[in-house]
Amino acid sequence: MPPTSVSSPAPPASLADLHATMALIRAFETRVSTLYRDGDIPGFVHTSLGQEAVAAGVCAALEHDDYLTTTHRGHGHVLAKGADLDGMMAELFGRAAGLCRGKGGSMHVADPSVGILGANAIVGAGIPLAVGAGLSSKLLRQGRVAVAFFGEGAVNQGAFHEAANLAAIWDLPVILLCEDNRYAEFTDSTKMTRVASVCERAAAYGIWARDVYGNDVAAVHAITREAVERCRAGQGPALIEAATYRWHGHYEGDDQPYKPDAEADEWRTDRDPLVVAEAALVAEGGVTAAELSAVRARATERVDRAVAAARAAAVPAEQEAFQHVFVD
Amino acid sequence: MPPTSVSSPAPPASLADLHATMALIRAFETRVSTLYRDGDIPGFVHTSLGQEAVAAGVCAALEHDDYLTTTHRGHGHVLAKGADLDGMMAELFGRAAGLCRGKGGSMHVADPSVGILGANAIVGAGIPLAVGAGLSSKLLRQGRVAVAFFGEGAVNQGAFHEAANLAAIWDLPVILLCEDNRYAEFTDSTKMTRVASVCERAAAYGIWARDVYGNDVAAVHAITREAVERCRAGQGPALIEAATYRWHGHYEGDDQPYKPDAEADEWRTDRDPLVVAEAALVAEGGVTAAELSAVRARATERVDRAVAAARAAAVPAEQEAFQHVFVD
Amino acid sequence: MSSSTDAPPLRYSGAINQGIADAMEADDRVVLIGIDVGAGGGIFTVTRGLHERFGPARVLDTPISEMGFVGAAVGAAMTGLRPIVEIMFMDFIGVCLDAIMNQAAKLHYMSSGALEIPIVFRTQTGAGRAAGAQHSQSLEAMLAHIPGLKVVLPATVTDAHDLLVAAVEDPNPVVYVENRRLYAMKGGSDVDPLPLGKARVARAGDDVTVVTWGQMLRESLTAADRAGVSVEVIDLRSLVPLDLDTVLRSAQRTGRVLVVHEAVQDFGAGAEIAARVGEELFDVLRVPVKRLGAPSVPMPFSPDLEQAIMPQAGAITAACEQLVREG
Amino acid sequence: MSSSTDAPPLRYSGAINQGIADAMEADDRVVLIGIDVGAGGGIFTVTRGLHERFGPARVLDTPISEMGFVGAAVGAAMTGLRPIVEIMFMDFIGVCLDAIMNQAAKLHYMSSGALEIPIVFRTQTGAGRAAGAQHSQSLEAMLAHIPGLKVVLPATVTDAHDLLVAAVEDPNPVVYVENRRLYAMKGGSDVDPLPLGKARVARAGDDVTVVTWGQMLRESLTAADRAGVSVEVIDLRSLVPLDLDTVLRSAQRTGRVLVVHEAVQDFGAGAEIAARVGEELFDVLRVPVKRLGAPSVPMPFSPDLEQAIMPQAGAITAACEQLVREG
Ligand SMILES: Cc1ncc(C[n+]2csc(CCOP(=O)(O)OP(=O)(O)O)c2C)c(N)n1
Ligand SMILES: Cc1ncc(C[n+]2csc(CCOP(=O)(O)OP(=O)(O)O)c2C)c(N)n1
Ligand SMILES: [Mg+2]
Ligand SMILES: [Mg+2]
Repeated sequence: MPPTSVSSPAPPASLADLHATMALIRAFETRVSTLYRDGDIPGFVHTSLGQEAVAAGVCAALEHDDYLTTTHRGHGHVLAKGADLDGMMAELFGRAAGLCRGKGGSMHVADPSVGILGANAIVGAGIPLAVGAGLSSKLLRQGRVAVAFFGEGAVNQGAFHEAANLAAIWDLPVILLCEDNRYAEFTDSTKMTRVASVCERAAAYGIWARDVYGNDVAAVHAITREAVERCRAGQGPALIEAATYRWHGHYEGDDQPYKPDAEADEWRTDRDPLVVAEAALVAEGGVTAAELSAVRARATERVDRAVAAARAAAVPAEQEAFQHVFVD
Repeated sequence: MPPTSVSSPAPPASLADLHATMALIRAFETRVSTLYRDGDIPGFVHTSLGQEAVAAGVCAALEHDDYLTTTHRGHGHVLAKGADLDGMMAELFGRAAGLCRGKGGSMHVADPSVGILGANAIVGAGIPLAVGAGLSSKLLRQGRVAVAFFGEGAVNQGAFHEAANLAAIWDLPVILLCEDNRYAEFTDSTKMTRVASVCERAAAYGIWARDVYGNDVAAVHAITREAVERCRAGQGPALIEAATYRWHGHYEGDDQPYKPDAEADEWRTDRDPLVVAEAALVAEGGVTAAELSAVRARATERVDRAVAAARAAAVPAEQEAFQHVFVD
Repeated sequence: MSSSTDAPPLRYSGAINQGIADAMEADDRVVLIGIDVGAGGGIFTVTRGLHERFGPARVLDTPISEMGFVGAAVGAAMTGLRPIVEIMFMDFIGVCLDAIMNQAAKLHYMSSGALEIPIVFRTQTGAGRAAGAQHSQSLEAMLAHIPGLKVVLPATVTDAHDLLVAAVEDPNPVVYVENRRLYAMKGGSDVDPLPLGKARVARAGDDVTVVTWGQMLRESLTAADRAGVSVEVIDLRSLVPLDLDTVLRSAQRTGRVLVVHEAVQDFGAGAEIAARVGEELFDVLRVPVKRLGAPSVPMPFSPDLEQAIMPQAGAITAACEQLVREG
Repeated sequence: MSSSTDAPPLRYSGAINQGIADAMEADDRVVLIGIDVGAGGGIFTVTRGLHERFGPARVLDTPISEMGFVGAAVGAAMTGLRPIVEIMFMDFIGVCLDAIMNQAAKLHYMSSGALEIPIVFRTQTGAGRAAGAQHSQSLEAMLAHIPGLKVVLPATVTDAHDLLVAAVEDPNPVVYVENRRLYAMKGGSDVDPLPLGKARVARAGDDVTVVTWGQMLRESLTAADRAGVSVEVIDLRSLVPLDLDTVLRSAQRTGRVLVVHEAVQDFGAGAEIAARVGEELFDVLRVPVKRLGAPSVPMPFSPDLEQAIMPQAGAITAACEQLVREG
């Protein structure tokens, strides 16, 4: 098959825009954390606090209709990809106004109108799904890229291995986006493999692979743009390994006795991706610290409004439980 | 855990002994092929004709009680490991005198009395089982090595990936023995991966890996001895990739339209592992071509006797079907 | 299905092939994915010729990576393709159940309809060929238990074709279960077409209703012919949807029901049917609903043992006659 | 079980922990394997302290590689160890069914007894916590359908301990299913010990027999207390072996049977029990056997919807009373 015709890539996102996206995710996750603690949000919740740069940098390199699959820790990806904030929040509350009418929840948010094929609560399961989306894109000449977000822990799942190989031999426009936040649940992931990086593992599939410092949003964005371009040019899959850090516990409520204090502190201060981006923005000039605070404040306000709306929203009617088992 | 105390390794097997084992496998598989064609053996049968050097070379490097798991194409491995020839043949016939009383068959021969934990009809499934055997060996200080035989096609199964990684991080005495016979069913396996060798994939797990020409029985034997020594010394797992060739179809009855004639011819003549070994033995001196023919003839006689015994053996009594669902 | 009516396929396996071809002809988005389904034509030759006819972009050979390619097929179904993905032996759901159970069956629901998964999981089963315990299982009960999956099991040549086409046209995940002992069966115009979800009265009778599917239909028809009582045989065709009405209508008349399946009886699909019929027709049944399935043992390799534990025509005949003796 | 009688565990989760500890204390070959079962103490804190007490060689943390480590546990069981391997959520059998179904359940049989697989698959289920469709399934019917597996489902604190110990002592593969909604339940000397394979009459009654297991025992007991009729409640404790005798004995007296389970009703384990009771007690039953399970839908996330579809005490009470009204 000839490669899909390549439209000239969109210009890179500005750091200010990337920062704004990160600020929104930060505000969202911060709020979700307290809402969960207070019993307002049911179920399991896994926040991506500290990892905002990966979501923002990657998704800003994607088009509206590019595909995305993600994991239990997917709020940031979904927001950055363009899902409706109010719909997201209402979904976490389990309300009828939620993106999935309350039937998906935090771990299963989906919004195909912006390419989001769903968060997934089975570790690794989103990777083959993204490969399938890449297959559709290629065979139906959709010109879309499919991104699979997953954690470094998921690399030990057979699904990663099989799907990576498939993407390679079928030359699919798929980006395997490994967000290495060092931990898988309570486990230090470095103890679960003998090799130092996921990129080394990509060599087993002959896949183009790059690592990037995942808390540098501009770097994440740039490398993703490169991968996207490769995909759109029909050069096959890419793997990106973004080194970052999970601030909170595996799930909200986990108080993380297994993390060294110094490590956690460093990542929450000097390495805070928002702080890093803000320093760069101020250094670049043209924007003040106060303006950046205002960006954060606006994000918080938007989230506040989303929370208020979610609270006010109706719970799903009982009959909703019986709908959508099958397409009629 | 301290490594298990290492007994000094047995001396290498002589080429003559390796040849004799190969001759037995050759005679067995040749006979099985015609028996299957004639309807004497039921079910699916996958012969290892052309691959005898791998079975013979590897198993001669193992002790009687070392563990082994194998695949649908496991007759050679099982014979070389020391399973009773008559019991094997009777099993393929589905007789009560079979190693598994006729309940396992060609794809499920097991004989734990010589460490054989079973052939397996699920591609890749034997690999985690061998890793578990390696775990028992390590934790219970059994001093045994566990060998998992599998084909190059199985490397694309998640089970391979997950098990290889486990063997690595747990430092287990496990040998991943990949028999690369070029084809997986009707598929040229080189089309199912972008990388040239399985050894490259072993790097993804940080496992010591070597490739070897699988039709040179002495070379296979030597490299396996090295791997076994590493295992017994507590140095963790090894992967060996043995390049060989499947003479017959995937299963008996497959007439292989997908293979280039020249390729098949070359492997069946100049590269025939028995011919190669016989040439070396004659060149070494001390043995004549006639003596080697006699070795082959004796193997054929043993197989003939096994066939006669299997034919004469009783079919299992009906109640046998209801036994061994559970240990009572 | 013009191409199929022109030249009615003669055998069950050819009918499947024709069904796939018709579906691919009718809709460009239909693709076939699996191990050796392409150039090799399938290990049972069922997909022979499709690769040549539709090309490698629509008939995709895969590595031995069920979790990967079945999952990819699900992802493809969500994004515009309509995959038919082959799971070579039903036993291999052991290595790809997640994609079927946790992904395909649930994503439409979890997304409240935003995602649709028009996919067909083609698989085959069928003991009686000494394939051993890992290649002989009939596991339809496990799949029927999963909300969001349809499960169809063609027992005739007509249905081998029609249910395949219907499964592809269905906007939902459908498990399509072939029985390899039927591959060589001739048929053609054996029965009238019926939509997916309707059971077929395969043979009329008055004394006993036999409810069955797959290869056991043939066995049951043989048994019915031999029986000293009048046996009605119902080919269920699909477990999900379950056409209980057709079963009840028959049972209402006969007052006696025997459910026959190749799968293990304990916790098998027959239990659901027995439970439902028992509940609905409590006052009508003359004797309790009886089930005939395999005993709860793995399938032994030896053909003698295999025959000893598989449900056979003889046992079906005996069970029918026994039911009439009982009441 | 001296250590457990000295200080009776107070809660269900503690009883499991104590059971594992007792089993490990009694036999050096017992090891615990799973994701975060070690240093982390388990995501539900069930295995807390075991890593410290028995060390990392016997309490093994694994990568997220269920197919690998469950398979390895099966291999270890064949070669001298007696593993307890945790499948964190029952839904995850999707990624490791092969090791359970095609390996553990069949290798003893296929080898005609040469191989033994003394292994415990510990897993947990339990909807009602808004865990979503992929973390809420009760899939015991699928496992009970597989010959060669035992399936136990402790519903009391005593059984949480005793069945764990019995499962480890059993020379066969045993699936041990916890219900996470019971973890905090207090008990202690709640009931008398019983061996694996025996059902327990948890509450005596005369009008209706409720057959249940897992978390639905508690729900059924509550329902029984509230009912205007006299309800006998049977805690099945294991699906395989199935103690039908205890069920039949009770049903013989009451003439009315209700099977209650958290799992989806269609093709669920209740169907097997209904079918068997219906067959055995055809002339004794006053009304058809009734089942109460979840409707055939994936579990919705929203707690409101979840409550709407889970079997609850209210519905159980109503069903019991209805059965008595009916006949
Ligand atoms: C197949 C499967 N096994 C185990 C789990 C439980 N689980 C949920 S998240 C998680 C850790 C994932 O780690 P990683 O992939 O690094 O992602 P992170 O949580 O760090 O974002 C585990 C083990 C699961 N959901 N699915
Ligand atoms: C999980 C699974 N998928 C597919 C099959 C069908 N199958 C049996 S053997 C085989 C090819 C195996 O190829 P390879 O691993 O190279 O071994 P070889 O046959 O060459 O010895 C396949 C696909 C199977 N048995 N199990
Ligand atoms: Mg992580
Ligand atoms: Mg091969």
